[in-house]
Amino acid sequence: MSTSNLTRRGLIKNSAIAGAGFAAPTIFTASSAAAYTNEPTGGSVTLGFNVPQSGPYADEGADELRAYELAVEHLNGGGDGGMMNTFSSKELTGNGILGKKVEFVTGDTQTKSDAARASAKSMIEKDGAVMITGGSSSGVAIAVQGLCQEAGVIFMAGLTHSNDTTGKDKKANGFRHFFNGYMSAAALAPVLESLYGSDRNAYHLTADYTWGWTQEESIAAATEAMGWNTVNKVRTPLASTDFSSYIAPVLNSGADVLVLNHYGGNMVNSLTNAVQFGLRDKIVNGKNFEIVVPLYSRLMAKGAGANVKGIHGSTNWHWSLQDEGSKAFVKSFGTKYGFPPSQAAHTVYCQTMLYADAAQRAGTFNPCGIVEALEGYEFDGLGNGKTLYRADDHQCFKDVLVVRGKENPTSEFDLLEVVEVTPTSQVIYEADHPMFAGGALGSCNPGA
Amino acid sequence: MGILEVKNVGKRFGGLQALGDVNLSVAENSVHAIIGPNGAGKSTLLNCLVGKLIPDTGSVMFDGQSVLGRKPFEINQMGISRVFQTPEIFGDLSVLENMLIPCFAKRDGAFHLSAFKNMLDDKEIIDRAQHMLEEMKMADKHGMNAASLSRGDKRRLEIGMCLSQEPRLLLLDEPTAGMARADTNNTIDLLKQISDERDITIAIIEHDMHVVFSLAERITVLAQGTPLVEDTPDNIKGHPKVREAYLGETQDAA
Amino acid sequence: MLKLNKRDTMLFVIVTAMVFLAPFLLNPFPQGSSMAQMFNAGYPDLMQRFVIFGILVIGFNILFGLTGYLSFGHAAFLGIGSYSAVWMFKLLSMNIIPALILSMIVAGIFSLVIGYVSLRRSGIYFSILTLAFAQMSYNLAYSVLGNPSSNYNLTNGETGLQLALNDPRVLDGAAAANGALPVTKLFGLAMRDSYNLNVGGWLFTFNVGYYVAGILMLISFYISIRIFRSPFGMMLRAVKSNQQRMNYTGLNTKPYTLAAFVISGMYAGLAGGLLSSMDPLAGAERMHWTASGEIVIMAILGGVGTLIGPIVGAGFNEYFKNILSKINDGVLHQWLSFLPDGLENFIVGILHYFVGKGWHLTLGLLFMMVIIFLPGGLVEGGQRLAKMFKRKKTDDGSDSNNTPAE
Amino acid sequence: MDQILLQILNGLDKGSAYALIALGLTLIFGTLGVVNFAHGALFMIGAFCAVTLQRILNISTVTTDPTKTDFLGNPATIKTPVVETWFGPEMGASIIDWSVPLAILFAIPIMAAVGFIMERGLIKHFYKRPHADQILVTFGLAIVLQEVIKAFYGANPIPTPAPEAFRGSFDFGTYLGYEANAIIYPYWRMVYFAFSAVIIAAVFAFLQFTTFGMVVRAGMADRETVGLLGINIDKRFTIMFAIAACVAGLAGVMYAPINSPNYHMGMDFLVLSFVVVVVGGMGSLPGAVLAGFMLGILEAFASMNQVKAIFPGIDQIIIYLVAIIIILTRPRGLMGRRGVMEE
Repeated sequence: MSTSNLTRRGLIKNSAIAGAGFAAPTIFTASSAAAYTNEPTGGSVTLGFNVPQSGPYADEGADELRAYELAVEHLNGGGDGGMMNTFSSKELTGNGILGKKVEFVTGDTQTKSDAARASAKSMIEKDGAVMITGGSSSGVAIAVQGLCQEAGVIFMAGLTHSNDTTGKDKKANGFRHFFNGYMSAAALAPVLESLYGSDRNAYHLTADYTWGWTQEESIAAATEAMGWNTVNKVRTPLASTDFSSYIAPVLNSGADVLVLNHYGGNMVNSLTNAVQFGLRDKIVNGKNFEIVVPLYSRLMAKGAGANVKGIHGSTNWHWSLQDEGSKAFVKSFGTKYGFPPSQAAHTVYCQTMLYADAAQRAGTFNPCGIVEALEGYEFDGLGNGKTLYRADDHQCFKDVLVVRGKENPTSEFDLLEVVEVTPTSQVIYEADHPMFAGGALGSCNPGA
Repeated sequence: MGILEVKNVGKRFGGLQALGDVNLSVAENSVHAIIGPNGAGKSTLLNCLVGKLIPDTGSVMFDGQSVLGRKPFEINQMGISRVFQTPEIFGDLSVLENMLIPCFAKRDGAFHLSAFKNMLDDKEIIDRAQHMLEEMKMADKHGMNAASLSRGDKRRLEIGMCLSQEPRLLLLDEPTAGMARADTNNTIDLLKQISDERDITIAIIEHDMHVVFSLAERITVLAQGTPLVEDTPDNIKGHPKVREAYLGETQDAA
Repeated sequence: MLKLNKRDTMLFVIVTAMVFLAPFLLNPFPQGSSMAQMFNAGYPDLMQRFVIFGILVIGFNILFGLTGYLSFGHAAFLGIGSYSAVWMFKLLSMNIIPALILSMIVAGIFSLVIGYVSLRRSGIYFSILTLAFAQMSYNLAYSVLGNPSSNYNLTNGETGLQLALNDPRVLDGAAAANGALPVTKLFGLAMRDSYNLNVGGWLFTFNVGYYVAGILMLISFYISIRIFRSPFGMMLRAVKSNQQRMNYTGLNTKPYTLAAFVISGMYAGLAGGLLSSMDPLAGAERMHWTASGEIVIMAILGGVGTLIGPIVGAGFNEYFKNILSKINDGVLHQWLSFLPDGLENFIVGILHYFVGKGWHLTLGLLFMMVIIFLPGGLVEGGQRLAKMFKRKKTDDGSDSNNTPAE
Repeated sequence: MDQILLQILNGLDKGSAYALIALGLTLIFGTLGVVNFAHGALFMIGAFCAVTLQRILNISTVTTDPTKTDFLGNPATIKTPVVETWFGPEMGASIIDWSVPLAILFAIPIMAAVGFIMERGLIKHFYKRPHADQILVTFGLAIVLQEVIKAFYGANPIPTPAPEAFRGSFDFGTYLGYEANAIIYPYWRMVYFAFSAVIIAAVFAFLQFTTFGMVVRAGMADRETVGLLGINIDKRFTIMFAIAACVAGLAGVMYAPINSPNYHMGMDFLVLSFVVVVVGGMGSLPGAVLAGFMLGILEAFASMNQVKAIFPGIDQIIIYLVAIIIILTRPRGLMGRRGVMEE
């Protein structure tokens, strides 16, 4: 790179903008004249990419960052344009957003709500970010979404799967492109029924924290609705590394299906342990014992190695999808980095594009304008087919993929195969569904 | 009736009878030495007096009150101060601070939450500590780190700290162990001066006969956990039993 | 002045000046320059962290620095203080005063109980006991006590305890009209309000919350100086130096150490309460054992047992944590753009491992360096530097009069 | 009853991991007087030895297969591991399959070298420093080591499967008269248990029956005297440290198939293993082993549904609760000596 902001011109420019004197009390803003928090005044606009760079989800965070950089490149007119070319809206032209060059700052959430908020705050207070995006866990997403609502910037959630993000903790300034526990369960249940029948006994192991609980509630409700019996629901400490003492009693409990409501390191370990115990070779109640992992992530599945083979779950997006959007994205990402993107990368790329497009259509970076542009917005061409951002809760509704660990992978990325694409109509729910009740969206907050 | 009355004290460690049946009476304002060969139970006895050990049998009365079952700091507050074999001082603190602590302990008791008083504003205590430092001829060293003092100075500081509490009974555990002759003699002189000038009872456990015979008014000889004999130094010197059990080998040193 | 001696008064005045002028001192680079983007620290959140963690470590230093008892579970009190404050915001009022008072009281009660039990042992046994209590608190806060569907949801688990529109808030009455969450305030002053001052290319931010926390830190610092200089403080140092002698000098060490433990627990509670006051969300990670370890690290970095050390250590740690984690390859390229391309890429390739996602590595290395070469922490480093300069100027450097605890 | 037997098996297995780590930790503490917070990192490095060997064995020659395409539509590449070219496909495949047991041989020199460098380069200079400094500098080292591993291997867990022959599980229940599937236990975990028993026995035998071990034991009891005897205790300490590093490393190697190694697995084990050492009594080898098994079994029992129904969340805190009770009732842990680490 050969440009530097430390040039004379930069200094002159800066001092030309600045006037001396006290401004009125403001919240998070750099100038009282602004109509909303961090209104971009120069030739550029700053986005904040807040991803886990340390901690167990660091690799997912790194993949998110790659996708963000790719998205910024495309927005600024670099590269092959990726999904900008397949996106149903044609507002974006590779000329930044609203003619402003897109710049970005990065931060580390550490997958801790405290640290994530601190990092987001520094982006808002110091770097003047108008939009915060990213993250790899629901606790972080909910915490940062709350912050953005108060600060008056837009939050485009990254990987967050808990019902609460757009349920009881939903916020007007926050949007989620990822699916959720309920949708996973709704998509999985019919597939499970056709595979394993409706006379099954399920045993749940659940990570003992917010996401685990909503995931367990959703999948238990969906499977019970089709006739399965829930034998037991066991909570496992988040810090567990060895799940043997939770898995050992499963076989003897009369259950013939084990549902692992685990994610990340928990999922890798519990699945590895379950396969070690030979659960999948057993016959219980005259049926083959089966394991289900409701939320799959390819990056994490890699950690479990061969243990994922033949195990069903759901995922937001997979690189092997053959629609135009997915193909364009995989090509663009793969060419730049040499390997296919993860679902986390896809999600955050879409979120960046959707934000940019909304700003372009609204003609402003004002959060209220963006919210208006995104609410009830229907689009296509970003993978997953036709998609709706519902106005009532800012949840995205799109097709959900049911996947299975591949028996004969052809490469190290080829771990999952799509079994079924469950259409939106099967996974959509009423905005006041009891699993999502208890919160209020509120109204958009532009800050200043 | 002495200020310290030890009656039928016994202490057992597993299979070892460390103290048999010890009876001891230390008269007020006297200097009383306890001697005996290694392993005779001197240290065990001392630890029973200060609350570090609790004897299995018997009683220990100080000034008419039992010390048994009390913690070391409570026994100290009753008026017993102890000087250790290797000087136990506050190495990280200055000499003056070392002296201030017992002064506070004497005036304010075992615990006093005075978190907002400035230590140096407490004239009464400061004066007392400085006075004691002068008496110990250490006033010029008040700002030094106690750990950097010489062995002899550390000993003097420790004795000074004990004295600043105005104890009724001062217990010394081999106060000259490992000292050079000159330092030993200084310590003897200091102890003599203390016992002459103050209303204080001194009980001393010692190996070095030179020290014992220069200081003690009465001597108890301990052997294998039981008192062999108790008498004046002159009588002890000539006592056949003592000669046989103990002095025989060490007479030269005396 | 203030019943402090001359040197302490000087120190206190310097720290006071630094706290009040921090918005200037921390923003040395003009707004918009690439240096400012990374190195300026004068934004409210980080400034608040400086002083709040300052309070926390000042308190920890009263325990560890004076008595030598190494608590490896101090973060528990920080977390307990945070939760108490948020509960106060939820139930009573958005005014931070009742919240801070409650957080200190609750942290005080917890530290009394935990301290009473843990102080029955010393050395590493004490450390492990405090660690065990803190980990129990963390695990329970994360799971059993944080389940929204249970009857005893005290902590809201992973998401963290946060405000909601339908909280009772007995004193404040109904929520704000526009459906936004109310903000924490000190009577009429909202914690997140800021005054911005533009001078030339520079932007200086004066944040209400920062000054409130800063003044509380100055009070805490003042109290800590008084404790250091009091007979009580001397007794605590005596505990560290020689417990045997303490006991045989008629002093009961237990209440002294317990008092120090409770005081430092209340400091942690205050810090936790302030964290919640600045940003009303309390997460369980604040209580994790690595958070406790971080407190120890800050104390050691600054200089254990010194007055100013905790503030230096907390500032150093928070600064580097925030700055390093935000540097990415793009920023590196921008800085090094004056170099020839090949060299630039090479250096960026190396630095890549030490910034952004590698910030833990850099902090770990810095921390090891300090422990290995500066056992007295950064304060010792400063003293050595000062001595070097002194020696250069004048040849008499005989500073034998050893006053304790700078 | 079958439930209890099952949890005892689980407990023994967890316990053997705890015991192995704690054994090395207490060996270092007992001989060198150093509290090593980087011990968990040694365990982690051991596990990554297994990962590394697996990667080395998978080094491949790459050829392109024009008939297939990869995800970008380019010709697909076919990788043939070099070992398969050298030893023939079958032999090569089974070498790769057995990479974890082979990694034991691979790990011993590496761990010994790591231990040697750590002791000579860092720990040596901290013998005379306060325990707090030792804890903190090794804590810093642990952070640095795990970050270095993360920089090379990423943050995600890496699967390192056991050899084919040891996958699956054994049905104890049918032998003991219970119905089938009542008590099943994975083969590899049994291997792990046996392996740790062998290592523990070897360490004890080494200390008991060799001259070297006798000197070290004497050093554990009274360091100064042994030094005065003119025995070069420094050299022996270095060797002891290397041995302790090997013990931790081997525990890590064999643990790799149980849970896929990740860079923070050391920190996950660190606090637990410290609790184990303290509960066992600082510096006591049998104490560490006893406490390891005891805590492992208690943890297994606490995670039983029947127990959790009575005390919700008990499995989250059981270890700490037990540690607190033991430290309070037995001041020096189960088998600790007087006066160690109390000042």
